[in-house]
Amino acid sequence: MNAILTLCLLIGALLPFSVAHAATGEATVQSGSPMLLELTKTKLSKMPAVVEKLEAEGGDAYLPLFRTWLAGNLYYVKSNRSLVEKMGSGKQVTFQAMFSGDPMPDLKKKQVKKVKVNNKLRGKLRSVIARIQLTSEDSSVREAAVRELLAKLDKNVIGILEGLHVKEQNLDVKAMIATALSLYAASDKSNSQSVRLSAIEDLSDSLENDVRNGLTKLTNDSNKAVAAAADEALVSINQRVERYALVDQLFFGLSLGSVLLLASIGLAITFGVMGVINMAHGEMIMLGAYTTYVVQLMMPNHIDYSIWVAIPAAFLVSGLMGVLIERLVICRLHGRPLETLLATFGISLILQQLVRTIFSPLNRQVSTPTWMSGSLEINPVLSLTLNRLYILAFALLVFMALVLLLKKSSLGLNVRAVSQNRNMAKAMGVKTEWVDAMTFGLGSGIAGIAGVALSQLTNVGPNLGQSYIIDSFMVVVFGGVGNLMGTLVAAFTLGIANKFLEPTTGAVLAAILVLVFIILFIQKRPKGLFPQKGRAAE
Amino acid sequence: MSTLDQSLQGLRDTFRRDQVWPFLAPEQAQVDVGNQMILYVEGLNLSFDGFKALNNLNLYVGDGELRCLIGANGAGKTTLMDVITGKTQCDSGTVYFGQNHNLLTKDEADIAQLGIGRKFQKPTVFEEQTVFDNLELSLKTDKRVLPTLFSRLSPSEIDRIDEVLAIIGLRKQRFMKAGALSHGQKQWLEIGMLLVSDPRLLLIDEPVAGMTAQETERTAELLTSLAGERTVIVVEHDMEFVRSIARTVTVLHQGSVLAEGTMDQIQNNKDVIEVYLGEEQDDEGNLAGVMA
Amino acid sequence: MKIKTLASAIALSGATLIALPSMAADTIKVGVLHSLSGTMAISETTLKDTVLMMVEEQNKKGGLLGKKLEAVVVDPASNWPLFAEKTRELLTEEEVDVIFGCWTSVSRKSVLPVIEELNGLMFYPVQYEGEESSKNVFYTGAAPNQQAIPAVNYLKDELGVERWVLAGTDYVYPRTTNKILEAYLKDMGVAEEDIMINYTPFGHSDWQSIVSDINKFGSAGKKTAVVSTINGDANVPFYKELGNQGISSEDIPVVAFSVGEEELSGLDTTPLVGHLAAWNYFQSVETEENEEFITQWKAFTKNPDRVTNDPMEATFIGFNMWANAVKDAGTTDVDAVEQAMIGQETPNLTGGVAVMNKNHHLSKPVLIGEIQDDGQFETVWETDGVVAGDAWSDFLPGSKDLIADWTDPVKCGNYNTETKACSGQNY
Amino acid sequence: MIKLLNWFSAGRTSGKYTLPFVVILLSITVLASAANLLLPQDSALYVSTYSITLLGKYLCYAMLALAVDIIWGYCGILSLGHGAFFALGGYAMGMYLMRQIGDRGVYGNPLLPDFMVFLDWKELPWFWLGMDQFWFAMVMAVLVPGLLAFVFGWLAFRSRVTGVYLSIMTQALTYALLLAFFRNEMGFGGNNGLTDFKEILGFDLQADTTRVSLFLITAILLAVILMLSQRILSSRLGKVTLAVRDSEARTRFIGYRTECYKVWLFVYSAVIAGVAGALYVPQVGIINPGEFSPINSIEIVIWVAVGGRGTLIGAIIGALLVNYAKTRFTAIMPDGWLFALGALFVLVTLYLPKGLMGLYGQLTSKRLTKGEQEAAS
Repeated sequence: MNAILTLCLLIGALLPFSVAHAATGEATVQSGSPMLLELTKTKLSKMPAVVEKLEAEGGDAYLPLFRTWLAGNLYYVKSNRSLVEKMGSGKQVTFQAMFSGDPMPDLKKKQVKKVKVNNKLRGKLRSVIARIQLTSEDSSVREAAVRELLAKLDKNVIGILEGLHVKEQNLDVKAMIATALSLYAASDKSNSQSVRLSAIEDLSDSLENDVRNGLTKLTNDSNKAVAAAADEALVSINQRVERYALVDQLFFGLSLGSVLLLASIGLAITFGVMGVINMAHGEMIMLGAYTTYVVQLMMPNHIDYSIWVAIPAAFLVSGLMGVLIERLVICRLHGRPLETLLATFGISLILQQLVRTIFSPLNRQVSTPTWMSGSLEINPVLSLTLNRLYILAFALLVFMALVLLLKKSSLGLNVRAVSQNRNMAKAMGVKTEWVDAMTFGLGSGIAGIAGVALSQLTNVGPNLGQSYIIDSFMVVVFGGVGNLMGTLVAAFTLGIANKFLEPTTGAVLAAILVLVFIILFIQKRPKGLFPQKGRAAE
Repeated sequence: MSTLDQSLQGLRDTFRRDQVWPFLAPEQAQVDVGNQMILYVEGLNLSFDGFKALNNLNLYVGDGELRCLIGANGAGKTTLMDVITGKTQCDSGTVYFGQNHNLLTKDEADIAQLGIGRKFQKPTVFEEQTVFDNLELSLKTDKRVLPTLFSRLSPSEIDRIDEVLAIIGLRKQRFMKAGALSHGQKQWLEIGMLLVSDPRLLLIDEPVAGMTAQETERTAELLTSLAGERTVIVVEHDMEFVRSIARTVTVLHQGSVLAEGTMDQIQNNKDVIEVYLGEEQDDEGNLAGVMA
Repeated sequence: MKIKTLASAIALSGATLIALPSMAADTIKVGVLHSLSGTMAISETTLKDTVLMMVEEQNKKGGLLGKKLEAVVVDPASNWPLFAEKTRELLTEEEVDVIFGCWTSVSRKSVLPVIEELNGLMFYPVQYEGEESSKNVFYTGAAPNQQAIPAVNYLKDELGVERWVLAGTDYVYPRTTNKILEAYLKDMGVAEEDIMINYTPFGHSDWQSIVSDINKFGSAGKKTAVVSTINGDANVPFYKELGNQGISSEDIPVVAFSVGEEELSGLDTTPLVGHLAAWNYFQSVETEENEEFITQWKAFTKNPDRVTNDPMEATFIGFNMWANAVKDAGTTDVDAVEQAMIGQETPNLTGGVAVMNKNHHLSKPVLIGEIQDDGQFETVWETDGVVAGDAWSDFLPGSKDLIADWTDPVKCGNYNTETKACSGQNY
Repeated sequence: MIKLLNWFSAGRTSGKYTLPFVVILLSITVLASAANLLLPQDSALYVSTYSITLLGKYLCYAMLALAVDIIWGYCGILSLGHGAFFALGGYAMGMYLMRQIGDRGVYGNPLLPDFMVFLDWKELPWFWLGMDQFWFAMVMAVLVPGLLAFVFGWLAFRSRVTGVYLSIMTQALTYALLLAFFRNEMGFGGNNGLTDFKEILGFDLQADTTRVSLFLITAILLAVILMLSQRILSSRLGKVTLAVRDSEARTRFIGYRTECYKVWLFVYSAVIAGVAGALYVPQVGIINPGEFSPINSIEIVIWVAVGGRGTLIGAIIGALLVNYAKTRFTAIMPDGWLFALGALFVLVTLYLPKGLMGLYGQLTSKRLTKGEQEAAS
């Protein structure tokens, strides 16, 4: 009641003002519009109505408003209830006037209040924005807008779309609109059967979700012919969907494999080449992840590049730690591989507790660079997540680099020499101690790099390492100790196997089955997939 | 009708009095040395990725013979022993111990229990255990798990061990840890471990490596004394030693037998010399330098 | 040389084998039984600090009954049998008057027999599956009907959700909660095929296929929501995967029962904005009590970025109630305090008062919050008035006839209203 | 039977330390028990029930360490999965205790354990049948670990999986079991495992007398197993075992089927572990999948290493010491005890390759040599 009253008063107050400025463009007009004041008063539950009124009132002039609102950056000044937009985030927050965009440097966080938004409202705003954007310049925006609308087609939307369909130049958008139209035509009972059938015909090659749902609805349509047509259209669509689902699964498998590869490749060196059972391997990964965290702390405004700094940094940190461990502990345990297990286990305990005391036992936040987030959409049913893609590529890159290093470089030569016949190599004047330290450092360093990658997928916490150590051992043993190629194959085999089992058996059982498989496999081939030949094996 | 007959026949066969079921028949432990031959090695082939270690090798060793195998490194001497003792599987060929034991179907333990003892190039004894225990372990006894658990040394066994200790001259060191012995003594101990298990066939790989002159002499005596009731195959580089013990010598070259005969025949054998042509020989035509 | 030092070190540790020193009785001892190492340390250390802070505050106020409070901290190291052992140590060796502790259900279950045998007193501050009420334990966390049921109602009524994914880690809390929810949803006429239940192991880190399944399940045209009982560590990769596969909170909102401010502080929340959580407390709630508590906390931890969360409030309430109960009873004797506890009222941090009911569970308000990009929650819905914690769910066939009432005449943790029998007591 | 007995009495029962050790062990346990039961609470010598249960737990661990030492110290098989056998034995006992609860569970269901009730299972899974019989449960407690060990060992040793590979495989084994037992569908109580036990053979588990007698039984069994193992290892079979450890190939060449020896030793050790587990559960009052976690199994190995492998007593002492240290550290410095523990492991492996017993050996031998020199001069 009195809300309305104030409203009237305000309108009265604003009338001359708005007239006066009519010439200077609509923005100021709307900045004074009563509906906008409603934003600062209405309860969340009543908001949708307001949104509709605003759309009716301002149309695309309000687009920036809706956008800001959707992003949750819309605030209003407590004192005069004028709308402002929040810029920046975290510590350095500034405000600027909505519409005009004049900066308001002296505005403090205390003085403003947020215009709340919840899921329901977001949904509303999206569809409104979509409707407005149908006439946007950017074709991709238009296409997206139409897609948004597929779910909520009704008479007047169709009206607009028909209009657009004639004008539209861009083929993709035209196709999308056509899909929308035929979807509506198909479901519209008032149309003749032939029209509806042809519409369904048109739909049968679209992978759009909403199209499928629409057709599913049609399958129990009163009109038998239509129902049948919809049904077979659906079948053909689903077949294609199935095929893409398979591709999806394969990708999941590869990506899991790449993670396993990254985690285990360092071990393949320390364990495979040096025969050191490094229980602290997981902690090397952990150190890498924490390095990423620290790097991001140091360059909060350049998250996107932080990774490129983190990779070498992590390599150094973990590598040095590795060298340290080798020099202090492992070099004293030569020829006693099983003892190294005990010592390194002790070390892993120490490292974990160290991290706990320095960084607290809580998980640490590592943010994903923008260029790594999101996904590569190939079609409506198949999209590959970017970070996984990058990590897959990265894993292979690291692997190849390592292989080259071991094959070509002098270090690699020495490493292989030492791993095959320590004494002979010593006799040939190879500095075996130095080589050992370097090898161990290398392995640990790579573990560190793995940590950087994992920090993009999972927790960065003191227990990060533990969750990967066993899998890593499985991969190395399965692939065959001392054989990088084996590690590669093993990692991807296990990854894919796991992912193809998962849908049928569930995650836990899949893991168990894979383990049992490895155990049995080792009975058959005690030296793994690619056993080491010759004297080195003994 | 006929089927009934058959089944009845089958039944009769099954219950024939004059023979037991095959799976009940005791495995012939006795080595059948019908025609004085104890070891038949025929057409043996083995290659490690490409490199032919054994190349269609044939070798026959008579019962109670003392045979020396010589040949340059990589000639396949040790590999041959590995195959005979079941350490490595060969690609093709047959190895028979006596006429009735196909060694290729058996594993190390079986072969050892048949009475084929082996001494390794590098002396391997159980360093953590005493000389006595080393010998006790090698005794010829029932070597299944439970019997071993409940076994106690019978007086005769103890005597046997003492006897061997005397032979190998380690009486004083009987309760010493084997690891504490000198290289030569380890050699002896290993030979002792062979003796105590009184095998039919001894395969001895470079017995005198690292032995002093008189130790070598004693080894020679021992081996010669063994020959007769046991069969001995010796691989050795030290030509002096070979000359001192050898009746028959077999020269291996690139995985197959190059020549066979007495020491003198070998030294004047064309092939042998040809193979080692261009390599210097000392005036006695001794091939020691060559072969070592 | 080094050998000697090591040997002497061992000898030294051996020398301390004499029975543990028992403190003089002029202090009131508060046992703190939270893992400081191992997998659970991540959540539990915070609660340890909270208790220490509360003790400090209480001592500033002059302690209790004229005695100072003394905190006794032990580390059960996330090892469940160790929880039982440490409880015995606290009660028999240290002779503490009260224990604040446990996070996981299994740790509580392992402590239970000991604490009942030795008639100790424990406050359990974490939301849990219910189905339990012990004479010696007070449950200040949420029972399923104080978290799950309201959350589902919100999703159904406010967001019009018709299709449900119940995703959880495979242990008792999610299993029970999901059973309750399943029954509840079916009562509300949700069809079998509109409910998808999925369990994953602890610390599950590879969510690709599950998330894409959820996505498929959600693309059937009906509004879909995920009710997540996924346990602490597995959440980060789960949400990261959601973000990466482009599932926004408008498409498929996720309401979580184990994700609080602390878990969020461990990840980048931008892709999570709009996802939901149901708790009895949010740091963002603006009340004087809360303001004060938060400032206290930040001062105590000397870290301006530390966040507060629901289990901390539960600890806070539990501690204050205990303090009051001790005042009322005039003693720290367990039985007296236990009786004095029932009916205790202390202010919530979110406004209003929490009441300790006869079944040793609290009456508290329930809030639904949306995750914001600053790692905080924005309260979007709350129950009008408080909800009474329910020890025994009405939606489980096994327990619908059971009630807990620790006052005369019943005096029983699981009293069967049908058979009028009281079972499962350890004394 | 008679044969067995006089076999046992025959020959050197163990190295020179065993008998004194057994005597000390038993007398301490008896004294402690007496002090707990007879002395009044406030007496200075009173041993609290807490300490009794603690000691009982340590003894179970000691037994477990013994099991590991037998195969690692004497046969050179490093098992990183012995926790699995321990846990299996524990679960067998746990299932028995669960069945003993009967209708005293929270839901008062006479047949089903509580966790089955609220997961709303209808009838008892087949593998729970018979577990209400003590003898049957005990048979299972040794049979299941033994069988698993036999199958695994038979597969692994026959195909000559050795060294590191074997260790990793045992780790995989226990890890797989860990995951399996976490699953609630398995019907072992999932993550919560089995707990809230009431009584064993009709004796109240919370009564001091019951605890003390469990403690005594553990001590006695430990003593018996120690002597038995000592006897076995001092027989010729023991010598073969050492031979296998030092040079398996050589042992084969003198005619021993080493794989058989390894399998049976592995089974024996697994059974001991199972017994330890069965004794452990009633004393700590809970069994859950955590016991399967590979970390635990590694810790066992470390107890042995600390004590000195290849000496049974060493293993026992190691287990007791390390666990005692753990208890102390968690009490003294809750935040930092992992540092101490980790450091201990590193130092021991670096400077005491033969463990504490080795150290003792060195010291005594030094003294001896000194003595000789004096005698000479």
